[in-house]
Amino acid sequence: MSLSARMIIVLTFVGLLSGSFLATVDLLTKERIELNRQREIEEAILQVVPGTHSSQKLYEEKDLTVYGGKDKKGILVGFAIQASGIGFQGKITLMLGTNPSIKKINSLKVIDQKETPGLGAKINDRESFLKFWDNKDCSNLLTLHKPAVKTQEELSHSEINTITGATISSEAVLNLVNSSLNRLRQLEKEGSLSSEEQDVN
Amino acid sequence: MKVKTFPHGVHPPEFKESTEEKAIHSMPPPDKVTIPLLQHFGSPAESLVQKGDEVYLSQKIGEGQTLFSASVHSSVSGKVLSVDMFSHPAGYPVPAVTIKNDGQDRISTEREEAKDPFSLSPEKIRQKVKEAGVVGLGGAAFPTAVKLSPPNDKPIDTIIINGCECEPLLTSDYRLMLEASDEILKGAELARIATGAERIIIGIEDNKKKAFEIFQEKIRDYPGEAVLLKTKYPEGAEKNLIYALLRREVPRGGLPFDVGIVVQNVGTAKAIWDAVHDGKPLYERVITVSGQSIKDPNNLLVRIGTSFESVIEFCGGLSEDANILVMGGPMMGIAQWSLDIPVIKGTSGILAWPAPPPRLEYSCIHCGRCIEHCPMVLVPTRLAKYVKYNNLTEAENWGILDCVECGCCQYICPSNIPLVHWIRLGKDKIISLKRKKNP
Amino acid sequence: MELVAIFVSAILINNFVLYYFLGICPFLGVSKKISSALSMGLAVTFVMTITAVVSWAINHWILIPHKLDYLQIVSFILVIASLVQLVEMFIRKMSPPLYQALGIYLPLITTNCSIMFLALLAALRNYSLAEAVAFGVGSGLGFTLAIILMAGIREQLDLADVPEPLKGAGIALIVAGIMALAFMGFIGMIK
Amino acid sequence: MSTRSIGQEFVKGLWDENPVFRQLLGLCPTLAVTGWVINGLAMGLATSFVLIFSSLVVSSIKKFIPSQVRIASYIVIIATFVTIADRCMAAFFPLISKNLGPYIPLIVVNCIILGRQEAFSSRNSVGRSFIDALGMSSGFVLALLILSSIREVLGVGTFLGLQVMGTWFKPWIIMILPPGAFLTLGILLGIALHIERKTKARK
Amino acid sequence: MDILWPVFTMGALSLLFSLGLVFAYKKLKVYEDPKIEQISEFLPQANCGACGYAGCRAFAEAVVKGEAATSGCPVGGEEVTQYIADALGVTAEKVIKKIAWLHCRGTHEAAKNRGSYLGISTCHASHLIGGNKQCSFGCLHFGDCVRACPFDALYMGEEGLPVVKEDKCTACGKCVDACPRNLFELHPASQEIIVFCQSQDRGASSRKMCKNACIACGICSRACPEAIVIENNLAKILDYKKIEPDKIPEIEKCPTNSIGRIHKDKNEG
Amino acid sequence: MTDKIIILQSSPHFKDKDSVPKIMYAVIISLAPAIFTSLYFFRFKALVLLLSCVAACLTTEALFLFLRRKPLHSLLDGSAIITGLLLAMTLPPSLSPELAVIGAVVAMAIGKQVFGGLGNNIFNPALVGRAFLQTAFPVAMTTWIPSVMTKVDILTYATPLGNLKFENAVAQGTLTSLKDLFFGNTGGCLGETSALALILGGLFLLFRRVIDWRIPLGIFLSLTIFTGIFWLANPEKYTSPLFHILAGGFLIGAFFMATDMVTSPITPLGAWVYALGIGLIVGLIRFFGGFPEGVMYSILFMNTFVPLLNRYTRPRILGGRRKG
Ligand SMILES: Cc1cc2nc3c(=O)[nH]c(=O)nc-3n(C[C@H](O)[C@H](O)[C@H](O)COP(=O)(O)O)c2cc1C
Ligand SMILES: Cc1cc2nc3c(=O)[nH]c(=O)nc-3n(C[C@H](O)[C@H](O)[C@H](O)COP(=O)(O)O)c2cc1C
Ligand SMILES: Cc1cc2nc3c(=O)[nH]c(=O)nc-3n(C[C@H](O)[C@H](O)[C@H](O)COP(=O)(O)O)c2cc1C
Ligand SMILES: Cc1cc2nc3c(=O)[nH]c(=O)nc-3n(C[C@H](O)[C@H](O)[C@H](O)CO)c2cc1C
Ligand code: SF4
Ligand code: SF4
Ligand code: SF4
Ligand code: SF4
Ligand code: FES
Repeated sequence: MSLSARMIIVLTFVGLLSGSFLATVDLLTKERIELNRQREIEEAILQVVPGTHSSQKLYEEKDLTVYGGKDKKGILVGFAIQASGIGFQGKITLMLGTNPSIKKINSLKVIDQKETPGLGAKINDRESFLKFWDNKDCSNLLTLHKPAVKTQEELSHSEINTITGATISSEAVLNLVNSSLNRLRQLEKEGSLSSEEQDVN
Repeated sequence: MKVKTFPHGVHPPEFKESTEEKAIHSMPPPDKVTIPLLQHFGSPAESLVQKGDEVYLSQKIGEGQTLFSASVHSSVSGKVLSVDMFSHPAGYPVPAVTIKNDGQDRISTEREEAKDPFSLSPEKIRQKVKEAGVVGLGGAAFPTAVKLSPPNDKPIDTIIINGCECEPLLTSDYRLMLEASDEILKGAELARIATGAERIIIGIEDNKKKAFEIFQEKIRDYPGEAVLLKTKYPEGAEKNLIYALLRREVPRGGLPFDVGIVVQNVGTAKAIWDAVHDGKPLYERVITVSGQSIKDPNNLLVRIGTSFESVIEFCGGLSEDANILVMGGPMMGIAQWSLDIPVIKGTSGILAWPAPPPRLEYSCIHCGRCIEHCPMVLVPTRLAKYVKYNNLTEAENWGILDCVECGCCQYICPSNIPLVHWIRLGKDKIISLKRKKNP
Repeated sequence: MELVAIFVSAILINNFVLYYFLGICPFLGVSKKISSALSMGLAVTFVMTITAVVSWAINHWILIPHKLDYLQIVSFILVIASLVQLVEMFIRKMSPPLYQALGIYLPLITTNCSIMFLALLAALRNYSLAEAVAFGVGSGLGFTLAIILMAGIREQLDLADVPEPLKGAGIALIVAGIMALAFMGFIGMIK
Repeated sequence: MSTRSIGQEFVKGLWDENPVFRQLLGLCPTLAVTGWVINGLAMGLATSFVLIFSSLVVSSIKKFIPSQVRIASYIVIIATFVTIADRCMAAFFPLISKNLGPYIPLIVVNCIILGRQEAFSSRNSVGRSFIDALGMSSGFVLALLILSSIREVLGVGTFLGLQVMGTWFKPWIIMILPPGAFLTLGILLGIALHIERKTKARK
Repeated sequence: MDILWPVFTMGALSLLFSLGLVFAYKKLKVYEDPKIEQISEFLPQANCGACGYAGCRAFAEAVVKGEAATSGCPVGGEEVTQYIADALGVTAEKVIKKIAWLHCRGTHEAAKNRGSYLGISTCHASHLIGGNKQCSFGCLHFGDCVRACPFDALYMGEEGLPVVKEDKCTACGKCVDACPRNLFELHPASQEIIVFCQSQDRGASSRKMCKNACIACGICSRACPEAIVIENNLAKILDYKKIEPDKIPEIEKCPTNSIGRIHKDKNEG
Repeated sequence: MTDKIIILQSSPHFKDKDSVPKIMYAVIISLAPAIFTSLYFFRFKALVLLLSCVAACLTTEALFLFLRRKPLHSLLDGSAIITGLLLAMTLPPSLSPELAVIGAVVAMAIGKQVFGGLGNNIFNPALVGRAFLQTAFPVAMTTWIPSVMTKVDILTYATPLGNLKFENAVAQGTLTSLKDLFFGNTGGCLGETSALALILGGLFLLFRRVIDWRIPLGIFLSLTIFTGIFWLANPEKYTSPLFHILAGGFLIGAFFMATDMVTSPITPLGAWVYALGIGLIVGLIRFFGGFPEGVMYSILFMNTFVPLLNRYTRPRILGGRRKG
């Protein structure tokens, strides 16, 4: 066999083999990976919209996805908004749950962030940041309270706590929340949040 | 009056007061002279005498064989004691002729005087200069006849007479300018004729106003002018002097020829006159003997071959505190360890002073002062480091071969780094490598 | 504007070497001399540009339409490696001087993680073709900047009294660390 | 070809030819993922998996591969195993997979792996290649472990997520950021070389 | 169908590129020294640049050209080094074993200093300004030669002079080049007698500067006139082989021991 | 003559009087006004920080000199003291001394000694120490207290630049007054409160010819031009160049840190490029970056360019191109 022929045959053979191997592996893992991905979102929705039994994707655009959470009876119990925006260093992706009237934030969950560990990354920390978002009235524009405090009581009605040394990250989250709430209200007014879209489950 | 100068350089303390008012004093010839056969830039002269020979004053005792060489003449009359290796002021042994002086200064009949030297042909002038063993007295001791023979493709327009004497302590050129201004100018005129130049410029630092005034007056009879220069070291370095006077830059690796210039020291100019007019070979020169440790500093006319010891004895001897003995100026001179060393054609001064308080060496802090003061606009700190870390190629790229070893960088360096020593080491290594590659 | 942001950010802020730690092997290996560092940098920029284009094409024309994104790793690397080898041989045949200046660095780069990372990140971030190219060129220039600065520093450190065990890679890493600190000043500049 | 005993073949990877400290290979993942011990460990194991299996494959089919397509074939083989590792991690350890992000695919181009295939597996028997790969992997895991332990303990005060430093300790955040990685590895390399020189001098 | 697409894609890509490579291999090949290929083949192909070259191939080229050391690849280790050496055939022919010897015995004690030297501490630097020793020919004691020896065959002895370890010296001549005063010379290992001085100063003055200097008294030359002469105030061995063994004791009568047996101590003890 | 001690050395035999310790102690003297103002404004806290940094720097340097068997005289050349002082001057007064000591050790060890000690380092050691601290302990490094002169009864306090960047001070009209900036009645690092003290010290250094005048001038020019353009275009949004020059670490950076000769270019042209670069990057970071202040980062960033600048801004040798 000539060298050229051998080159072609060997490389092609290796390629074919690799393709088939990978196809098999893909078959074996595809479902689990998909499942993992879904479960993450689902769990997040469940957390920010308590009482959800089933959820649907209602609307999607760049950096903003809205899910609707329904209870067993199919009644809307709240919206879950997945939104992304730029923080101190990179993209922050968070999940925000509101009541159906968009007057109150149930709670906030950070899905992905690249902020500085020990600093901006504290936006993912319940004690110093997330707990202050629980059951927050959001009918007015939310603002940041500086300097940082320890308990809810020290904050006024529409104030959110900062993280010491990470004003930028805190502000980024705040702005992201404020803007996605606005967008949500706008969408609702437009009636784009019809629930006929496909079921997430 | 506007003074001209060049960029960079330093201004060390001058210390010229102790000798500048002292007229040149002729020192009686010593009992014995030792005349090295290599006193110039180039190859050594071949000895023409043997042990036991009788020689006359100004008799040729060594013949320069190659182009870059110069003849050597006896500075006394007497008997040759030996022809042997002897320590040269540069620190290594060279062949030398030792002559016992019979005290009679018998002159050989070889001397050929010229009645009307200005009408001689350039060839004749050159030949007489060569015959007289004249070399540059400004330091480098370059054979003067070579300097007066510019290549045909490089026309010379200006003879510069270097009257800067920028080195601290030295005053021999200054005294010569005061006392022998006519001979200097006549010598310069001869050099002008020999090279076919149009004019003579004599550059004098502004701390030698008196000399300047004399020359300004007298140069009227010649094509040329006297120019006042700022007192700064190294104003007298050829390339900087040319830049200061004419704003011409001698190309790197080139010679003043390349920009149509020949530079001669004032002493050399006088020696040219003596050689051509009187047929007098270069067997004596003016030196400054000075420094804190010399008891009676003076400017002396000394026979070549006189030992430092006799010269210093003549100046009252050394005081107890002497630790540094230097031949030449304090910026470029060579440290000596022995008093047996003979005065040679290139000796412009003998200096001695006590040791300064010791100073520590620090590593280079990149202050940039060496660059700011280098008259050649080099980066001395880099050059030194490349040599230290053995990267000779880079050292060459950064222009180590253009360093004139003036010492400004080391003078100014706050870290007290022996920059010039490193650079000299590097130059030596590079040159010997080159020699090895294409001998 | 978006393109400019991607480009500048790839050079200064999310510098491949100093922020993502990619291409460290050549960054340390070929940064001893400025001239070779420059060639290396330009070669990387070249390969990165090709990679950005080619991997975008494979991803968008073959893999995504057939839902084969798990073949990204294999196909990207295969294509990049072979293509670079072809380019290398081509340059070598056509222009020996260019080969001496750039070509000899090419094989070194193929198996260099920054290239692969570039392809994957562009795919992950769903860049358009133009964005991918801006990203590729920017990252290449970022690498070039970092490696040239490093080479300059190392040439100067050849003249320094670095402790013996730290000479070479050790001090280079420490320098890289301080450079990473210095580059942190640009954080947050591009939003 | 090699004259070392099997034992030596294994041990050399731990120190004498340690890929990170001695050969300066595979530095990118070493620096990038060692902020946390768990990530370092996962990366080390994933790399080991790829290294071992591709060594096995390469050493067993080395005869058939013409040298002109050698690199291309090796890369495809390696990439296949990397994809397998990547997919499996995504399926079974989603969290770690997310943390390591695109650094797992980069194992393909990790200099250690290709280097070992070329330098060793393509010339040695299957058994020897296996031992060599095992040794190199262990050396790599060891290096990652050392580096990540230092960085995690100093950077956040924990080890594998467990608090090990007292409350007096203020974590040095820099250690888990890029500059900390470079500085730590630089200093470790210096120490490694110093030890090496000392032991050599004693010999 | 799901399974076919990936297989097909990979197969097609591989085929495509193997075709490309075959084409390139055939059409774009450039001639070069086959040794480069041979060595390059054997290299680890880590292309890591650890050798300081741009990848394994560049290193192979450099090795073949003789620019890089055979041991330049840290990844490959000894095996590769050996392979390269074999491939390049760098096995030298048999030559007469030579050893470098120092022609000076100006120890700290014997040779007087000129003064206190305040310059760079290398022999060459000191030599440039005439040297720190009174003798202008002798050893300057800063050990440039020791630093130059690549084989650790030299060390600075306690007396201030470099000492050769005979078993380690390979006669590479680095020390000969390094010494600014040319004090080293390579002699056949069998040669026993050498002159331990280079001073060309007159006897009277060299004796003042160094206790161990050759004073050109001529005892050795008179003992063995065909082999030893006095030239420039210095004894010189013209032809070592002409020295008859029974004349050696005569030669060793040298008043300053500046000529004699190298292994004197060994032979006596 | 031969029986005396004779000194053998290469020419030149004369030496200028200035020396490394003299230069270093001149810098220390020039820092005195700033040190006194910081002691005046922050009292005991400043004293503790200054002392602990200097002590830690000296100890680290001594340790390295000892380990590397180098002559101990370099300990007293004053450079370690400067590093300690300057590091302390760039720390917030509320920083705990332990952290300051960590910074000082890092500054000396990683910033200076691993490169081979005085003269060999590429980066400004004090700033390496500060950058390390800022990245390791960002919260502690951005917690500010008012000086004792401010009659405000609060625990934390925004610096003029922090105020500008995060509190939208221009629009709200709460910008620190230039008078306060000039005399030092503001919060901030120990050494950056009083512009007056820094200018005095800087002028001393300029007149003593310790520092290269091109560097402060170049930095000053480029920051002024940069901020001036924005200010003229939109005075509602941007502050005047004067504010930018008086606020933050600019003056101490331009006079004392960018001018560190070890880490700045040796050539005149290089110095210009370096200085203009620093000013520009300070402006960029202050206006567009994530940090309120960029002096430290810009000096460190330009430090990385210094070897290249040294190489490629080589002055033209007298005589130009070499013959042959
Ligand atoms: C290394 C480092 C990382 C930082 N990371 C963040 C971060 O992730 N998020 C953030 O908001 N601020 C971060 N900062 C701090 C900002 O630079 C800025 O000083 C801070 O947001 C000022 O706000 P403050 O008022 O909370 O001090 C970081 C600072 C440093 C030095
Ligand atoms: C740094 C330096 C300083 C010099 N200073 C003088 C000086 O002051 N006077 C002088 O005549 N020559 C001085 N020279 C020598 C001149 O450069 C030049 O060689 C000399 O003037 C030529 O004349 P000559 O051949 O007659 O000696 C100096 C040279 C150098 C390198
Ligand atoms: C010389 C010097 C350089 C400085 N460099 C920086 C810097 O690059 N980044 C920074 O955030 N603070 C730096 N600082 C501190 C700032 O000047 C000052 O503390 C800033 O206004 C603090 O803002 P923040 O607390 O909001 O971060 C520096 C201080 C000095 C004295
Ligand atoms: C004008 C001047 C400025 C200096 N600035 C600094 C500085 O900013 N940081 C520092 O650590 N040392 C500084 N030093 C001290 C010294 O140069 C520095 O420690 C060296 O970088 C150490 O090699 C300075 C020295 C001088 C003369
Ligand atoms: S480098 Fe040479 S020319 Fe320049 S100052 Fe130093 S000694 Fe003079
Ligand atoms: S003068 Fe001295 S310290 Fe300053 S840069 Fe030059 S060599 Fe370095
Ligand atoms: S190099 Fe020469 S002078 Fe120097 S120590 Fe060796 S033998 Fe002596
Ligand atoms: S340098 Fe060479 S010749 Fe000299 S002693 Fe060492 S091995 Fe022998
Ligand atoms: S370049 Fe070697 S592992 Fe990244």
